[in-house]
Amino acid sequence: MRVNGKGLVDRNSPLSFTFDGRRVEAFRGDTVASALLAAGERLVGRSFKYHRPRGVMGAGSEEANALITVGSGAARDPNVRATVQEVFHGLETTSQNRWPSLDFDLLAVNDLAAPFLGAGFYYKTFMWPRKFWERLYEPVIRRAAGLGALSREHNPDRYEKAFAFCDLLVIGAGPAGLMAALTAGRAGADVILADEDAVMGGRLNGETLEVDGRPGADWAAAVVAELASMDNVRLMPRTTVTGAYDQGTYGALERVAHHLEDRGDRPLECFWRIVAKRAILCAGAIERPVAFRNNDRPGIMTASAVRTYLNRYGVAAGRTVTVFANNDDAHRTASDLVAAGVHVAAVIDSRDDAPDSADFPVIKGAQVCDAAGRKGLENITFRTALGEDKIQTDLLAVSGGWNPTVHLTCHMSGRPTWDPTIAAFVPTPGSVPGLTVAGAANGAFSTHEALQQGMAEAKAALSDLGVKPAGVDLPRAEDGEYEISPLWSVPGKGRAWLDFQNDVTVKDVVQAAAENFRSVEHMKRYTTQGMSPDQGKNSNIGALAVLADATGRGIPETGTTTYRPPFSPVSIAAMGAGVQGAGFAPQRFTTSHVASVGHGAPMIEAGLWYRPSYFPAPGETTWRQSCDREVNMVRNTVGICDVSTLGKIDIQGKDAGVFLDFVYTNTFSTLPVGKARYGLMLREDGFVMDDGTSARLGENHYVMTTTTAAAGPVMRHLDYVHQCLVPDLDVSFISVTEQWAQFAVAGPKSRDLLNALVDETVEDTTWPFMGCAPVTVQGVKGRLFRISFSGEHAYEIAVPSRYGDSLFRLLLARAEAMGGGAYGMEALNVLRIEKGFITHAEIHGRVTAFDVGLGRMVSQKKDCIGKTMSERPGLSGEDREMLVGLKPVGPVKQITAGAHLFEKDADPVRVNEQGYTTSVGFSPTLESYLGLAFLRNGRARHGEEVKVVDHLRGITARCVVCDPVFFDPEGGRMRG
Amino acid sequence: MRFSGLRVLKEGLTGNKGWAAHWRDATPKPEYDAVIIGGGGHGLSTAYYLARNHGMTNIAVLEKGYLGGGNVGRNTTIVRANYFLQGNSEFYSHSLNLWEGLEEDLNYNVMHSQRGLINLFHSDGQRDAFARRGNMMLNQGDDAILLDRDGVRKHLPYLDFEQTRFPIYGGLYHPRGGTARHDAVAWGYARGASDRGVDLIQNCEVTGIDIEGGVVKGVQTTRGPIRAKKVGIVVAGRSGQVAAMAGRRLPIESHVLQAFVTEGLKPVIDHVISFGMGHFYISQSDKGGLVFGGDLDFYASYAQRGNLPMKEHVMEAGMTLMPMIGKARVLRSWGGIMDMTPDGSPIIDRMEGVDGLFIDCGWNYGGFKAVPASGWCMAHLMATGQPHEVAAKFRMDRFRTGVGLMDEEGTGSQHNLH
Amino acid sequence: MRLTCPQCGERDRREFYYVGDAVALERPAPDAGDEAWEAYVHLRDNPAGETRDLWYHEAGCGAWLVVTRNTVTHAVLDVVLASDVKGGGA
Amino acid sequence: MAELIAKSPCDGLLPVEIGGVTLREVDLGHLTALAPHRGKEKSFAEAMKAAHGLTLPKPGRATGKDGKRLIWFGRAHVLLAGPAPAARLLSHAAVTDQSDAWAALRIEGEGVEDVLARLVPIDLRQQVFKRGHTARTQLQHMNVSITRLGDDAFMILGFRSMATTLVHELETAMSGVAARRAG
Repeated sequence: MRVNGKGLVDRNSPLSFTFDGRRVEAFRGDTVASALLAAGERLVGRSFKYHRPRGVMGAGSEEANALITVGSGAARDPNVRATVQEVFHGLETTSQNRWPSLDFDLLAVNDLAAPFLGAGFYYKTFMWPRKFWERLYEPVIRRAAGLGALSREHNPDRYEKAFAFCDLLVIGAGPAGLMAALTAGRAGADVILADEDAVMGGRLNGETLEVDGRPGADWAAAVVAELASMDNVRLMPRTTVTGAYDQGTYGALERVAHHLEDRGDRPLECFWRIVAKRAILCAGAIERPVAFRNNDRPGIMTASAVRTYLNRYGVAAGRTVTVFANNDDAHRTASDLVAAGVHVAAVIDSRDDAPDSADFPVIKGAQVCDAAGRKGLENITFRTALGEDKIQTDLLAVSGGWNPTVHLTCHMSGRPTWDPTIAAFVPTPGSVPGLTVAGAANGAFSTHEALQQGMAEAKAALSDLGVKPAGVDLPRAEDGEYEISPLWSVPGKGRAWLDFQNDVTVKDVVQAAAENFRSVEHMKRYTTQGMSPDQGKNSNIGALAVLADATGRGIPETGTTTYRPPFSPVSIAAMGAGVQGAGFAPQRFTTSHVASVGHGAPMIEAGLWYRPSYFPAPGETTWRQSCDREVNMVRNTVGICDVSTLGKIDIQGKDAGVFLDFVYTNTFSTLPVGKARYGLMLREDGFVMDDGTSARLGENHYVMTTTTAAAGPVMRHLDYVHQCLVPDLDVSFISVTEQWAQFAVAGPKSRDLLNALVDETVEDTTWPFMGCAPVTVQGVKGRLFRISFSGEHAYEIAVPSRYGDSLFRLLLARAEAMGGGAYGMEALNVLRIEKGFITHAEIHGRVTAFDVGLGRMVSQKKDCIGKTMSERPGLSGEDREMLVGLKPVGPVKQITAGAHLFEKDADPVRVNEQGYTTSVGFSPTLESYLGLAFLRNGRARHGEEVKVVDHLRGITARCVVCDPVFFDPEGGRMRG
Repeated sequence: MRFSGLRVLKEGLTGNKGWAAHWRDATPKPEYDAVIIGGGGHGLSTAYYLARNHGMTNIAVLEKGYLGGGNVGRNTTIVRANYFLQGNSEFYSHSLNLWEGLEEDLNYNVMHSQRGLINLFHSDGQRDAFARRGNMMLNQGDDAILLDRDGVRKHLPYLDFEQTRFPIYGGLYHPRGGTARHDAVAWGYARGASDRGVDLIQNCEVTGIDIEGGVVKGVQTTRGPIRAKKVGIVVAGRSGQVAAMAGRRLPIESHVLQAFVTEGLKPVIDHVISFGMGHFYISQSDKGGLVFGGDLDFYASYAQRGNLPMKEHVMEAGMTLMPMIGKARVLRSWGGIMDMTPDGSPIIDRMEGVDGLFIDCGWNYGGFKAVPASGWCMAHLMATGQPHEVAAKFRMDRFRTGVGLMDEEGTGSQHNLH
Repeated sequence: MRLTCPQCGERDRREFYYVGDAVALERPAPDAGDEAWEAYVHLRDNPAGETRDLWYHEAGCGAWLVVTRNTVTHAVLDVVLASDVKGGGA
Repeated sequence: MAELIAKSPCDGLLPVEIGGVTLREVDLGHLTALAPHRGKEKSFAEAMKAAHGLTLPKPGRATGKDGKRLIWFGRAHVLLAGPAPAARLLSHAAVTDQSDAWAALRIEGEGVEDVLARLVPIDLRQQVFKRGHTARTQLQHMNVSITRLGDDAFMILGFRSMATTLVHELETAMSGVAARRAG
């Protein structure tokens, strides 16, 4: 219930939201958890395995119990911490992992079966009969497991990513963080202060402590106001630094709009990559529970959470409160409650020497050993030397001490150090280069120490950064000793929870140790302790202590498991922001794209590019009809195809020829100016990397063509060869792929078409086969190459890209007037298969020049990349699979790509496999399916009949092996 | 102790007090017939099959940390037999066959779940390449089904079929593919080996390999010298360092591969899905977490942790393919150290020039599913001196000769392109 | 991870392409023999510790870089232009 | 006879203005990539000064002004934006026409740094990346050149074929920043 006069929530801004359909009243500044507690809702969730009733346990992002689903429909957001979700009017929340309702959950039957469901039980059963695992056991287990549910619909929300840079990143805005930011900010350093809470101040907002003689929360607000006024300081509230990475890079999740009723165009979340020269971790500490029988009842909370709800939210989480502690700090909970008029039944302290209080009874040397009240705490049982007794109470505030939030210091393989004086792990200095730790995160638990360390670490950082510190006074604050006597679990019967979320109890850990899962990593993996959504923030140290006890070792020898990023969970949508739909990779459009689409061409992906598949003519209903027509068109009249996507690299310098001789297997230094040559490029391991045509434009000037797919890798390769192997050569490269729009004009009428278009006269003397020269098109200077990928008399004409659209339309109009037209990728593919020209379907990374019949292109007169390794015995010879052509000769006329080849009478099984098909197409020219394939010793087997088997598609064809050049083998059409 | 449902019932009724250690903790003896360096999945399965198949029980597994602490405990748990090159095909097929009888053999539920694997493709060219793969799987006697776009939609209706950057053309469906509970595989083999007399020695780091006159004599360890007639190096992720103790360099670079798991969610993904264009694969664990991974971080590393660019790339791939997972929150990410070989395929071979020394390494990022067959074949090699027929092509000298390279990805017989 | 490109300054790992051990700079003569080529193309020291490797500032200035780095801590110790290492000065 | 009609890379996409930040396409005139021949770095610099009055920029810098600018463009190249390259440069450097290779955008207005911080992995804040500074870097998944032109103004060069994606990414970031600034 609300306590008048307490809290930072805005009592003048009432609002309401729903929980499981019920209306809940709240104030601006509340979280779902504080509002539910104010409304007396104690049961908020069900546990993972036993479906035990659970209530709010803490007040931070490490919450183990109060996980809810926010929203509905496509935008529903499961596993949201009720302790973090700020309320707004109309917010819709529901409980999880229960059916049919939170109050009555059928799977709570698991709790009764608990003796059979202990640690690792599933490794020992469900093995018989074998088929039942997938059919019965696993589906049942899967349905019972899991917490919230995804909507199964596409994410409808906007997310964003961003980069930020600073001199100093301060992580956490409690007393240490505020002091660090103030010290650095006043000195003029470039500071980012990030805090996961909506309101900066950390514990100061949840306590009644004073700083500089005024309430801590007021001091914090004043410091935040000053920082906000500084241009050199950036405040990032609602931002959790989630990971520490190499060279001062930090990941951080900003919850931008989860708290807004109307978020407009704002992203829901933003994932930041923050690069900081220095960082100070001021992430505070997390209070830990104590394991005792039924310590998971709704109404059992951490002592600091009870204080936070009282002081920050003005909520008393119970009417009759009992405190159970092993340290002084928790006594503050009782003091604050009494001061606010809430009844405190007793403080039960495990220490014999616990301090007394005038305001509440302190029962010393006592331990709570049981709790009753399934859906809400009713009473607890405690034990002293005198025996057991009960207290009627509806809220138990527990403190087993504090664990410094060391997580980020472990993200780069660092391990924390055990500090017996506070019975906790503290950061090991130097674990993350450039990051230091201050305050409670460093095991310094008094406010004075936090302020002092924050200031000192900021000064040290300023010194590193070469920034002169400005005057900042250390404010006065309490400097109480932190007195603690370790207590991890209370002995006794029944189940005592360590990991609330995964339902791991003390018994499970003890059993794991008995089964020889004695390494802390084994225990974790066997029991699943620490693998729950809180990643063990509430349970790791307790479980470790129980394991240490069970194995007769100390805590430091037992060691810890590793903390890994993220510190708190990060949505996939945030880290993967900006790509939903087409944004995963840039889209590259040719200059003819709009015109092609205008002609009805379906556009298909070719790497990042889009290219036309075919250009349907009126009356055509299948792609094959269009493709056949386009092939015939190129063979008989003229076709136009945009080939701009091929990589083009401008190569200049007096050593350009020598350089090309080194990267190509064949020789380019002897190529005459004005001529082009087909080149083959190997990787250093001797396999084919890429092929293409390179032309010599001038004495010291070439333009290289690469395949579309290899444009980037070839550029990288050329830079590598130059800079790393032959830097003395005078040669430079630059990609001109984008500069030129280039179109193939192919077919018997191609020359006629061009002569009507360009200023020059195109004839065999000016443009012989493989000739190239400048050309003028309607006054625009371009380049014309007499090269062919279709086997026809053909050209490629290039103009600056700004004219690409216009030239394509013009070429198309001219071609159509001559009975030709545009052709797409399907026809291009058939045309090149008919000619046996290879693409990356053939040069797929595993083939050699020998395999594709180009062994003679590896010049013996010079060295080149890949030459030596290509001479390894395994890269040539009759055991290699060699490029061949295939034609059906049996009743089945179809061949498919990806089929395997067998001798004609062999069984189609692996040991008999002889090769495979790479490219197939129906040739309208030869009226047959044609296939390119690799066949073992294939060049010696022309004329042999083989069996081509496609099991997947149920096609087995008899084919004759032939030369891969099916059409015009002499090349008369191309050269003529 | 034999595990069964009945046993779980009996123990449950009697306070779970009767459970015994899954394996014995052994102290090193002065001499063994064979020593396996490395107590990961492959090392433990090697020991198990040496004992089970070859009757060699005077053997020890030496582990510098805890059993199963390497890649077998930090992977995305996928089990499949969908290779298409000779050498790999028969090996992974054998491994899948072993997986299918593993629980019965080990009397340990490793939760091998044959939920089906779907490899998506996004162009005609990719379909042809997957057809070749699927046909090889069928040649080998394994299973494969070529799905068109509608076929994929029936299995995976939640993918983005309309907007995604690389439209889904179809998929190669491998119904026998699936997952297994990775840690349990290590524990199951450990228990099986221990029960057959194998000494499993944890916290025992090998610091040297004793070789005299070209013959292996034993190892030096942090727990003293141990003599051995045969020594097997099975230390994926650290192969280079251990081979160096025998004066050898390997065709291996070590790289980090990251993996991720989300908070528990109710069942939503029922298959293993592989999205090659985005280097992304995902499944859902029985506990409800989405388990997914991507490509290498791409720099030599032994740090077992990765950096942000690859994390972001993986999440981005997920968001373009299946934007319904956007609200799932990543709980934990980790990195495994991969032995990357030039052709992407492994090595199970004698160490040339040293009698009695053997090596099993180079699993790239595919080691988990290989655990049964790797152990089976390494045990065969160590016991008989001859390579097992399904692993006969995993020779070290293939790089020198160029004979029998198995470059499934076609990215080249040189480092770092896989 | 961040590398300091001698031309561009400190940049995020996402701008770089990695190719591996800087042994790649030491290309043997064509007739150096099987062992030399095997060592050049395939065999690696693969150290757990300090290593020298080659990176390409692909999304930046296009320089190939020799980076001295620790493979265990990811500390970056030195970055120089590959063309300088090869002694390609004018 | 028909004439070839020139189309700009961002034809039909720009300008746009969102929340006070404007994005428009600019015509920079000629764009020429220049890579000095080996051993001619000095004479090239002199020829450039003599021919165009431009000082050769150091890495990460641009010299000149609107209409005539010399932009450091990578390890080997500078980009001359504006005038057609003088013929005398040819004997000192590899000269390659890039006038049609790049989409040139100018983005300006209050909050432009925030917009670019959503897409570009380098520190573009005024105190670090000043007027006359330039960088080759990434914008989302694209390789770009970015130059600061003024307090709130940048020039971005992206691949012509990626102009649609480039504009889309910038617009998305602009609307996200505008929504936050409005709040």
